[in-house]
Amino acid sequence: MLRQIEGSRAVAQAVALCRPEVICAYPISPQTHIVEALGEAVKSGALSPCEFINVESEFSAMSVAIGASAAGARAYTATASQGLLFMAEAVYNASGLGLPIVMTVANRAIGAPINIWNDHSDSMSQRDCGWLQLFAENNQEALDLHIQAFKLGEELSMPVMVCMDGFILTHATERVDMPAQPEVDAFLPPYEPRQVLDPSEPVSIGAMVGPEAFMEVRYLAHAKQTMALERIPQIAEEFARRFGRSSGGLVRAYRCEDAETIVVALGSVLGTLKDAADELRDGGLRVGVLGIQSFRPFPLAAVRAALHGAKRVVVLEKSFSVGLGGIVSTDVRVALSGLTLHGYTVIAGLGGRAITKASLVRTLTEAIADRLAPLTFMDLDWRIVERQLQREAATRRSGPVAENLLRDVGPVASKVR
Amino acid sequence: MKKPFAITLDPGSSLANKTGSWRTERPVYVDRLPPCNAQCPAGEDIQGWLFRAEGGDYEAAWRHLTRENPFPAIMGRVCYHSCEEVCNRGQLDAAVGINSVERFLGDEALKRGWGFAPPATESGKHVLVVGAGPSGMSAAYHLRCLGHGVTVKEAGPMLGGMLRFGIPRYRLPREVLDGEMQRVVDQGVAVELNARVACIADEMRIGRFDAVFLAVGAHIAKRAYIPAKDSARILDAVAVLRSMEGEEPPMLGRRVVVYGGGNTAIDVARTARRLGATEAIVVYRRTREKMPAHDLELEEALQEGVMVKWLSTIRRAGEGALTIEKMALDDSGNPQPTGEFETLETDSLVLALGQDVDLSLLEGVPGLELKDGVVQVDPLTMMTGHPGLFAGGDMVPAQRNVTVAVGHGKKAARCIDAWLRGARMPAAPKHALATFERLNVWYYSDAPKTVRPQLEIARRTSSFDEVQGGLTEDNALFEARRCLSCGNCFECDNCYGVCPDNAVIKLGAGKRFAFNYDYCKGCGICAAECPCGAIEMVPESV
Amino acid sequence: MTAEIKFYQTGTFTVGNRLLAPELHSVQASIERSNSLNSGHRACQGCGEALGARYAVDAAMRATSNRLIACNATGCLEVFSTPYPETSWQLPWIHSLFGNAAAVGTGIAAALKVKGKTDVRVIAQGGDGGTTDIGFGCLSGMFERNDDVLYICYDNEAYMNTGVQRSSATPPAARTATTMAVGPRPGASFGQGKNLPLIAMAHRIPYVATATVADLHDLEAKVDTAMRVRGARYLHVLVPCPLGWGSASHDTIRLARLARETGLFPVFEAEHGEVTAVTHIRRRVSVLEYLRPQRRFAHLFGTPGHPEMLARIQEEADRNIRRFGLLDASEA
Amino acid sequence: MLQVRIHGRGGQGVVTAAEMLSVAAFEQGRYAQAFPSFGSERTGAPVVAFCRIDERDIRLREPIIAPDVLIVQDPTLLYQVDVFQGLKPDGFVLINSKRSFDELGLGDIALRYRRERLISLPATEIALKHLGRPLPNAVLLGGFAALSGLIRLEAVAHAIRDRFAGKLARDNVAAATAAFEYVNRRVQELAHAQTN
Repeated sequence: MLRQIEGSRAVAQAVALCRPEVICAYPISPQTHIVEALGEAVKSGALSPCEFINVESEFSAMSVAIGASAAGARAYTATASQGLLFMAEAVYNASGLGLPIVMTVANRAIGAPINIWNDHSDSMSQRDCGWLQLFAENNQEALDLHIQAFKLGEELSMPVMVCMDGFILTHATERVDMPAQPEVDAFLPPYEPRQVLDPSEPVSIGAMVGPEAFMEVRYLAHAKQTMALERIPQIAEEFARRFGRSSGGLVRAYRCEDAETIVVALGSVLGTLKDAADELRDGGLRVGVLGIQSFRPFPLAAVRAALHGAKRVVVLEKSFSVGLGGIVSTDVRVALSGLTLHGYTVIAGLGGRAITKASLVRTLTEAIADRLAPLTFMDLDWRIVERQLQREAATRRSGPVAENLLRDVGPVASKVR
Repeated sequence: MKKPFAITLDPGSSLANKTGSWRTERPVYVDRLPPCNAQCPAGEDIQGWLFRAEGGDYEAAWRHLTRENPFPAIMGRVCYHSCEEVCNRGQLDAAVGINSVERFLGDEALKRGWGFAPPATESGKHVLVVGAGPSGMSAAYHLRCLGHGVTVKEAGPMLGGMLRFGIPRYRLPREVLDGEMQRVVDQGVAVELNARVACIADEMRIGRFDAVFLAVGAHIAKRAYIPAKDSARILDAVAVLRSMEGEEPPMLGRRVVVYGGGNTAIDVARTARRLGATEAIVVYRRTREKMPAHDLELEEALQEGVMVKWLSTIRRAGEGALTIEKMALDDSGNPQPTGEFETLETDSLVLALGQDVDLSLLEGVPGLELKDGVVQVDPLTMMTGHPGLFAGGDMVPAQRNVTVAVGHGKKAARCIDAWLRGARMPAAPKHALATFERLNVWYYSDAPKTVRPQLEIARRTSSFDEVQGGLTEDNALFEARRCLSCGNCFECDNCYGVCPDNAVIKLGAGKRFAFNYDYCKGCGICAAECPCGAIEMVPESV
Repeated sequence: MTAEIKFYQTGTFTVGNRLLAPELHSVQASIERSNSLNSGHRACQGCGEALGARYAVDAAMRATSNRLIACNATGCLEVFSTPYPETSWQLPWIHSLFGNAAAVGTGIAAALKVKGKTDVRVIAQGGDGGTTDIGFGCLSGMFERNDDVLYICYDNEAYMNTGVQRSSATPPAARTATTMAVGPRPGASFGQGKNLPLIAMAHRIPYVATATVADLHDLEAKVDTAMRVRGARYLHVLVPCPLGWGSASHDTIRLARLARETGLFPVFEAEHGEVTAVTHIRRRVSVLEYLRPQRRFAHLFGTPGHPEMLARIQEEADRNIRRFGLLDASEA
Repeated sequence: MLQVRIHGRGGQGVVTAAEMLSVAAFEQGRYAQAFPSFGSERTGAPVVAFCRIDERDIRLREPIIAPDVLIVQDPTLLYQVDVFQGLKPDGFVLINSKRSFDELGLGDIALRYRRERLISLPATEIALKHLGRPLPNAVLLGGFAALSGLIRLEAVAHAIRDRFAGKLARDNVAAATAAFEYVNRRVQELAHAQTN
């Protein structure tokens, strides 16, 4: 059924359709609307049976989910940014124990300086935690990916993160096709745990494992993600068959056939990118866009297959490995090892910096002309940066960076963006 | 359920890990000798019968007790129970009332008419016992239990010896005495009364006895020279007490003086009060501390109005009056004359200066050694210098009291048995003593001693009713349970409970416990927390 | 006559209570003891925690007729009980992290509730570090939500698993690897540390109790009481640690007993924030008797020693005795 | 594609207005995308919300830089924020005020645009009249429907009912209708003025 609703509410409804049995809620922007809506659903009885628990921290949220999942319940929580970092220890634990928890990450920057706006630093920080990481391009996909995530995670007994851009998607009201309960029930069977705390069959879960077996445990986790590389497209296919639209999968190519330049990106920016690509193509430039839906497991083969024909690859990321550069770029490079084509990394939209079509067109045009620096920070205000660098060179006590910059930027309220 | 590798483990699998290998010391269950048992002259297993008594099975307790001593009812009255002086519980609150429980059991037995089974097999040997006192009758009992034929020859008209002629009935009612003596006789012991043995040598030859146990006691009153007018009325204690068993009681008068410091002196004084003497005065040359009489008895005597003149000797006995000289202790604690004199009015003077043994029957027995008026015996076997001739009780060198005598009887009987079988009496292996330090007394509840009811003074001085009452069943049970079971496991489950490694195996009621050395790490908590000190930590040999 | 007798410890510890009726002589009399924490675990010799945990969990198992799930914080108990490939646990058990045992318990309880398995109950357990320090937030949250979990803290007064470092349960003057016995004020500082049972009571949860391994039957009874209640419950058990306390392995129970008899560790029960019962001191002893056998306090003794610190510890004990009324009316 | 930018202050329902507008468009079978100027602004602070309306799926995610329609919920913003930034020359402007553009001191700015597309509407007064509360957002949507002719009043009414319930919904619809008529009149007056 078509609805015009806010992304957070759309996701909340999708999660509710998956019949979660335990939901842990702790507020942090921009994820909050999702658990608010779920809390409402549980209170009203619309979602039942379900335990909605207001925990005292994200660390506790993930821990409660761990306990619930280990006891055989379908568990869900949502977080973002600092919250994800605060629960990091438990995040690793959930995957280490192989508990198929599903968690929405409403992607947001990480401080300091504190910043509530969108980029991918938070989920990227958990890149290696052993969770599957799926990225949504729009609210429809965010909604669909949650339904697929429960199925995928529970089959493999691995936890899944569904990443959606904070505010840009979570707070955007747009059209979504909301499936009906029977459809979802037919697609997603009840949770059948691989291991469960049950007095009638007692087991010890979470034993201490020494050097004699730890590597094997880790390898097996990797093996599962490798299996996921097969299951993700299959599940996306089945989903498409049942629900009549394609969502998820490993990667999605837009106008990549015959493309000389392909832009690789994750999340909501893909939309703007596609518009930009259309514009460039109208100008006769052969540009395509490759969206990565599954960042973990990283689909090396699929990415290579999509890119090997191109002349140049631009990886556009909303994350940044300080001291190195691109994070996604690094993975893409692994996928392309052996191939010789121009590669550019464009860091954009950190901390919510608007990514405009105009800037994209300009940047890509430079890339196509191979005038772009290998590592480019789109729309970076060099004036401010240089002024601060001078300041630091001049005086030892140059003061707090963020505050200095704000002074240089001037009153924000007078700007529309 | 395909469980995740290494993350998820099957229950209880750690049993594969034998932590016993960590041990440097291992706990071992031991049995130790409780001080009461060690102390008992009759060698009773006091802790053993108390343990059975606490269960409420009094007959079992009684049978356990009488394996060592056939006279619990008598013991419960006349034994000075030195066992209670060494009882570890004494250091906690008050010693367990062993003596009163023993008496309770003895009385129960008499009341219920429990008896001794005759021996399963007869040995065909025949032993003569001379003297039907506590020692002789104890010997007779044990010999009979061992299957030997026994003949007891008693000079007196009744069984009991000094129990009858030396101990007043207010301390030992005669029905009790008769009851326990008769029980031994009923076991198949031949008794000849008024059968004085003049010459033991002849007796052995004529009676063709395989062995003899002599226990004639010490019945001859010691005399002391006291210048006296003929009119002075002077009697001896043995005679006085013996005549109490006859038809008419002795004439002592209203004012009686008893000369001596032993239990007999006290007995006579207390008897005199009961015979109507308004004044009964004991004259003793030393101080109370030095008095050989049992303090308990002295206490009772004083309660009954008996008076004592300490540090006094009798110099002269005149008509109705005595001359007393005050004494003073010298540095070595011996009394010395002071030259101070006083006069003491009295109707009669009773001499209680101790007794001698009548050794006349021993003349002409080769190898026999007499010393200080008593017969010398091998303390291990109770055998005299003459093979097959054993002796015990007051006629051998030892403390003269009923319990010692009973103990001699038992010991002699067992040695006679061994001797008859041509064996040597194996020295019973003695466990180390269960000292107070080895106990963990925390676990024992505070439980004050049960005091036995006492006959009120008025009736004590006017009648020969028994002074010391018995315990009710409740009290007896309670008293028995106050036992700490020093040195011997009583299955409190403590070791089973406190082991951090579950390495103690409970074998079930009455079977105690075993250690599972596969898992015992040797921490020693079980030993430290064992209340009765029945676990010992011994180093592992490496 | 028998009415006058006070029975201080009965049950397993009927020791010396032969004065009791035979059926009361022992509760461990069953030869088939369940041993939820099985032999073969790797705890140190004389480990108080191993002992306390076995009793607590066994009691909880009995109270729930074995319909029980346990979760465990990181720490000695977790490490010595489940080194791959072996586990000593005979019930469903999970270890997640150091600081989240209470939250994991909440999650399990929630799952059981939503699945209608209300007969299955949950206990969460941890050491003093996992409870009073790193796990404090999750614990307080579990209390505040009144989740149906019994949390048991095995308090050995320091981080023993990592080699004896100070925790907020480490008593004043005690030497640990991070509060060394050097300087003018050796050992842990006075005026620091937190009293978790009282903090738990401040949450007004249905049941809070303390116990020691010196009275295991009391411990069992409290677990049993706790399991009869729904909602958040807290049990704080003092478990001496020979390694960390520098005491003889065979003194574990004796020291726990002395901790109570000195008044340093009050044993009590509280319901909805109100103290409802205290275990009276049987034979009051000076704190010196408790401190002397422990090397972690050795620096307080000898010459010159620290008599002033000993006096402060004694004051602490006396304060507890007043505050909780630890003496019998007769003795007080 | 029609791009609408709404200016206001935190607490005035600016975001709600954008969302309702998108719902109204959705009602008419259009694709719509509403989103706030993601911020941590608190009540009273200047805020902006956006709404895109199109016949086809909307992929663009950038903020609206060159709006076709400008709705200003709070005239005091005119002197703090460059609300006209990027407004298309033939764009529509709807300002919540009972004063005219000239009275608001926007005379010369007005010259840069088509006069008949610049309307000031006393939305707060209308809101107070119908709701008893100064909530101008739904009212302005009614005005927008009249001004742009891109959205039918019924669709706006539906969006209002979709968002609010019962009396509040009824009153808002009434207020929006009143605004719709008011703006219609003004537009005709202005058209006249121009033809003359």
